[in-house]
Amino acid sequence: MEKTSLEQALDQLDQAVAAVRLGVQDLVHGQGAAEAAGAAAHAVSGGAIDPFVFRFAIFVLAIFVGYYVVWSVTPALHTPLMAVTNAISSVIVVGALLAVGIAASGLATGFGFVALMLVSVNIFGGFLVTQRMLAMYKKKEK
Amino acid sequence: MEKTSLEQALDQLDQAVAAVRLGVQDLVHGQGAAEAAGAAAHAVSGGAIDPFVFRFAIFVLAIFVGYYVVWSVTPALHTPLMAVTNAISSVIVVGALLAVGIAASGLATGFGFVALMLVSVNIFGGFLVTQRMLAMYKKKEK
Amino acid sequence: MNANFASFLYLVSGILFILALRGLSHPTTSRQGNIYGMIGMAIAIATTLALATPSFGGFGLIVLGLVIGGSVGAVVARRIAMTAMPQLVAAFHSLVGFAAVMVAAAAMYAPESFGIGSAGAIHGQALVEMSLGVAIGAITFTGSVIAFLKLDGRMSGKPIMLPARHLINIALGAALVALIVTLVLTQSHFVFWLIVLLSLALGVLLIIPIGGADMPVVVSMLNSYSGWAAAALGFTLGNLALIITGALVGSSGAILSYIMCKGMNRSFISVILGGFGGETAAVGAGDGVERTVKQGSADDAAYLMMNAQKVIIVPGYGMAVAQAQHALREMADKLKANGVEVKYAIHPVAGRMPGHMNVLLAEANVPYDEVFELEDINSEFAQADVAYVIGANDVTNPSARDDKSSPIYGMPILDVDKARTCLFVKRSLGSGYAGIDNTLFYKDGTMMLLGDAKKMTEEIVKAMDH
Amino acid sequence: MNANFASFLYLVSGILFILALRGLSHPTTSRQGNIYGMIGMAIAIATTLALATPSFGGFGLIVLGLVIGGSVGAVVARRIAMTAMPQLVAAFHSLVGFAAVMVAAAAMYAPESFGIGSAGAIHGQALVEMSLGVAIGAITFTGSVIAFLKLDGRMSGKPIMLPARHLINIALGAALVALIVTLVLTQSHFVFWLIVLLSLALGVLLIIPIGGADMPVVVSMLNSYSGWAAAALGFTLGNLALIITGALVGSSGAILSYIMCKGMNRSFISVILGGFGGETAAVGAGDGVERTVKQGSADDAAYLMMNAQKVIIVPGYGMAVAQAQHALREMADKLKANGVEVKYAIHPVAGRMPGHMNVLLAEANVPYDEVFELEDINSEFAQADVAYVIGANDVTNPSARDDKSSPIYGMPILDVDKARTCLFVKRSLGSGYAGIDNTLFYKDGTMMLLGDAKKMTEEIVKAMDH
Ligand SMILES: NC(=O)c1ccc[n+]([C@@H]2O[C@H](COP(=O)([O-])OP(=O)(O)OC[C@H]3O[C@@H](n4cnc5c(N)ncnc54)[C@H](OP(=O)(O)O)[C@@H]3O)[C@@H](O)[C@H]2O)c1
Ligand SMILES: NC(=O)c1ccc[n+]([C@@H]2O[C@H](COP(=O)([O-])OP(=O)(O)OC[C@H]3O[C@@H](n4cnc5c(N)ncnc54)[C@H](OP(=O)(O)O)[C@@H]3O)[C@@H](O)[C@H]2O)c1
Repeated sequence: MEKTSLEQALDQLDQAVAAVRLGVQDLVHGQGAAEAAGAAAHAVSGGAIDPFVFRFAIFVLAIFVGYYVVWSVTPALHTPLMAVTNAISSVIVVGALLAVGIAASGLATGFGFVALMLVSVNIFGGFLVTQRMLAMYKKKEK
Repeated sequence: MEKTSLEQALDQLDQAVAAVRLGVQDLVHGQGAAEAAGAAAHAVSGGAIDPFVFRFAIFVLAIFVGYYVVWSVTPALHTPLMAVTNAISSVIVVGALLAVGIAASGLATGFGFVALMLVSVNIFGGFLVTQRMLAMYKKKEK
Repeated sequence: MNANFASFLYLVSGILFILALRGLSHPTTSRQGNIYGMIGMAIAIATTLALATPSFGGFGLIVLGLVIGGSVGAVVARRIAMTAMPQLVAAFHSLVGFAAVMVAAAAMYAPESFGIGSAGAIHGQALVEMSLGVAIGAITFTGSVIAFLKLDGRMSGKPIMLPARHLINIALGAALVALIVTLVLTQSHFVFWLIVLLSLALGVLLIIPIGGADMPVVVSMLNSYSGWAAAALGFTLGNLALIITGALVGSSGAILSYIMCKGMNRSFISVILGGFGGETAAVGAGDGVERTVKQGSADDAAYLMMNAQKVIIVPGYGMAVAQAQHALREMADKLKANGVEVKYAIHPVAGRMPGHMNVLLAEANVPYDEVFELEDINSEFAQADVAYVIGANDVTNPSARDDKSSPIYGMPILDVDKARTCLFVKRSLGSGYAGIDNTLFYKDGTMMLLGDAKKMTEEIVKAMDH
Repeated sequence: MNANFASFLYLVSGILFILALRGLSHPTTSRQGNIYGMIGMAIAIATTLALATPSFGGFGLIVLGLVIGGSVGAVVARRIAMTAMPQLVAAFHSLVGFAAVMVAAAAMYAPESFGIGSAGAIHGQALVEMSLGVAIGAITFTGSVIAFLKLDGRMSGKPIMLPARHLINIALGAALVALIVTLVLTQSHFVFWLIVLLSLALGVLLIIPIGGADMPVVVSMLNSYSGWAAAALGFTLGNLALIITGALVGSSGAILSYIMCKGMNRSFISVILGGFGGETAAVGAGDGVERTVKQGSADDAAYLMMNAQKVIIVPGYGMAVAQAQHALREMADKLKANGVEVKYAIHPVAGRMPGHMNVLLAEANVPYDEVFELEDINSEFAQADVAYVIGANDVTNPSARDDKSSPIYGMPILDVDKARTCLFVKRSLGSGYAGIDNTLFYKDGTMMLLGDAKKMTEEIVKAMDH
């Protein structure tokens, strides 16, 4: 389906571009030409863009954020950092929830349930152990 | 149109959810139920998501990146920083190009042309003056 | 070109802009960074042309616009004096602001070309984004023009305080919001232009009450605004490069404003409300108390420095005014040839723009590893024989440290008074931009070298040759 | 729930995760950060439940899974000894890896529920993303299990070197790529499970040749992997929270690996290829040359330190093994009560995990502002009377500085030899993990306190009371 929608978008674009050319050459800036231009611009402005592109952009920017945010972590807290990244990577739980919650296959529900259990260990274990560690870091009493 | 497509998505979701409920209660995991679940999940997994959400996500992450990247600029280069941000903010030129290139209205083309000229001053002026400044920063000769 | 691929390319150009700013973390990587920025811009332009495939006539117009604007830009960039950077940046901002208004107007008149609906039926969301973009753009435009005029000295730096100005501004702001709502409801071109007009007026009114010397903060703030305007239009156009860039520029301006306010120990709000600072007041020591000042000649200064072991040079706005950086470098060379250790100390708000002094010193071929920030060098004044303060004033004023009643109390300063001798090059005993008398002039260890910074430094260089 | 609003909430939870990591930039903000992380997770879970609206039975299953897993996790988190952190983190990683495999399998068997097509007609793009996710997940699983076993001492730390292992790994990797292509073409469940199996095997084979003491790098690397696996599945599910988190975790693991390799002055590649380090070799000074060692008693040590002005404590892996941190704190308290200045110096790779020593000291209530990183304290050893090295070895070995032929040459070390006296608490003259003799033991200023770190420190505390 990806391919077809992509091809569709391409076709639309081609048609639209052709229409625009005609319209512009026409010199009469009538409604027809304007609409054709609109179709072209629809593609231009992202109406037809595959969500993958956006996700990829988000992924890349998040890597930049990760780079900076992790380098700013103080070395004294590197162990809690490992524990908390562990905990947050358990957000994969959303997949497990979908599988258990709405899967139309018994096997899938089973797999999801196993994933859910494992990942719950991580969520609770990860955040709580981080909490426990962080609670120990104290300043000198004055 | 935003509203209607949003409402459409909502309606689809409602229908799909109802279908899933039926399907799951049905206990017979036939093709029909599976398809209904698919429709629900289509909404779940983002097929129906407004690009605005993605753009917003990109915007927010870019602010994080900007925050970190600018704080890491050395104070000695704050003047070039102002010059180069000036230059890159001229990427608004894409709007001007659309207006000049494919606008179906004479006025719009005119506005676009003015924008294009102004912004070109900025693009060339900004990058070149930055270049000129940066070329002056030298290390001690040993 | 495929729309997906185009979006991907816009992302690449956004990433290249991030790398451009990232390069500025160090002088050695900065040139590479600037090249990334240029490539990013080229990609964005090429992608747009490939995507929109303009007609032959359209293409001609585009080339024409790029060539006219580009050559003006290139000439300006080559000719401009480094001391005029603050003005130049303000002028460039005004262009971006106006361009944002024009792009929004084009989108208003030819919504189809931008994919935001058709004439009279533009999407509500796009209208909101656009009107935000246009309002911020227009404010940026007139605000930057005022900032430019004040920085360039074509307009008095004195704050212009209208009566009830806060009330007027609030009323204008409210009217703006009402107009935006009306625009969304009516799609009227007339309302659109009203928004533009109102915003232009607001830009003027917001900036005129702010004193000339606060203009650097204003320029940064407007830089930030132009970023947000670009981002708003980026949402309208669905353009990733524009959204990312807008966010970057927006944060950059905001952070620079913050750094400057911190360097002055003032709140951002107090700067923006205006009324502070004006013409550099030449008050002299006319406050009744008779105080003695030790004045020196170029020969005295030359003798003192040639016999020193360590000299720290503190440049300020006066060095920029006098264009004294080259003479200063010559002087430092002489000293170094004579075995004296020379360093430069830069206060975060020395001059009229962040990093202003660094650029001027770099222009005069001072290696950047001899130039230090306040926190890195402040402890070294105690070991220095001479602090050579050239055209700097407020950033050395000890009342910021000692006098709780001083308006600049709390501002971090360079501890030049800790040096054995402190030489002050300026034209008079007048105060700096903050209009505050500098008690340092009357201290024992201080010697005033009254005169133009460039002339005085050149005379010292000559005296060193004897 | 509206799908747009749900996406927005996923974004919010991603942002909260960023803030969670950001909080770790300082101990005072870290607790708040961890709470942001918890809120982010709660939002992600609640959003998914609201979006998918499971049936009553499904909801029951979900609660059951959360309760079982959650209570196990909570109990483990409460009971685990701080010294066992490296193992715990490895174990947790293995769970995430396995969960990723299970989620991908569920998606394979019920693609409709995940919106990626229908059985036998799953989108090609989704299949690629999924198989990447499943392969990385499976490698993370078995790799982490091996790392856990080695770190926990249930498996020998000795590298297990199969003949032609590089060839085997390359062949397996190629097979994996071929299988992924086949999966996209055939959509066969059998191929899917083959991918899982192969990846599980690859995880084992990749990690067994790596020595026990390199496990911290491995754990970080696998942390990074689990992030990329999560991101891959995030693409499949179109879930912003998962994509952002994956990128964060991926970068975090990569950066930590980099920091550790830098701290050891080794290349990441050489660590991953394995074969380095094994059982802590108890070689002693048996290299032919007779060298004298000054041995001391607890009384000697107590006397020396009580009469010192400044003592710097250097903890290492041995302190963790002996659980000596509490005794150490007591000793420091005694010293401080006696007017001695006490500081702690932490090497970036002291112990068996980045930040390992800091956590243990924090557990023993040592204030974090008495604990310093290598670059901040290294110059102070020259002014210290005593360096009290407890269970550390390689990180103090001067041959890293002086001996070009040493395998650890170039690794930054703590300059304990610059202190007037250097006390070494360890059980023997054996070497540390790198298996290299420490020339410091035979130096004049060194006094060896042979014995278990905890017992020896307790004896010193007692001796101080006399
Ligand atoms: N850099 C920024 O980003 C920024 C931003 C906002 C505000 N500011 C403000 O700007 C000020 C900067 O401090 P500063 O110490 O650099 O400058 P300053 O305090 O304004 O003092 C400059 C001095 O230079 C002297 N001068 C002017 N022209 C001269 C010439 N041709 N030859 C010799 N001397 C000359 C003036 O004294 P005479 O008239 O006696 O010669 C004046 O006292 C601070 O108050 C700061 O808060 C800076
Ligand atoms: N932290 C990390 O992230 C990381 C990552 C990768 C690699 N590493 C490696 O790990 C090593 C860490 O250096 P390190 O100085 O902390 O440790 P080390 O060099 O491994 O030395 C630990 C010493 O503690 C002694 N010891 C063991 N148990 C003891 C006990 N119960 N009581 C007293 N002493 C005891 C041992 O000597 P005896 O047997 O004589 O008692 C041993 O020499 C470095 O080589 C580093 O490259 C660390």
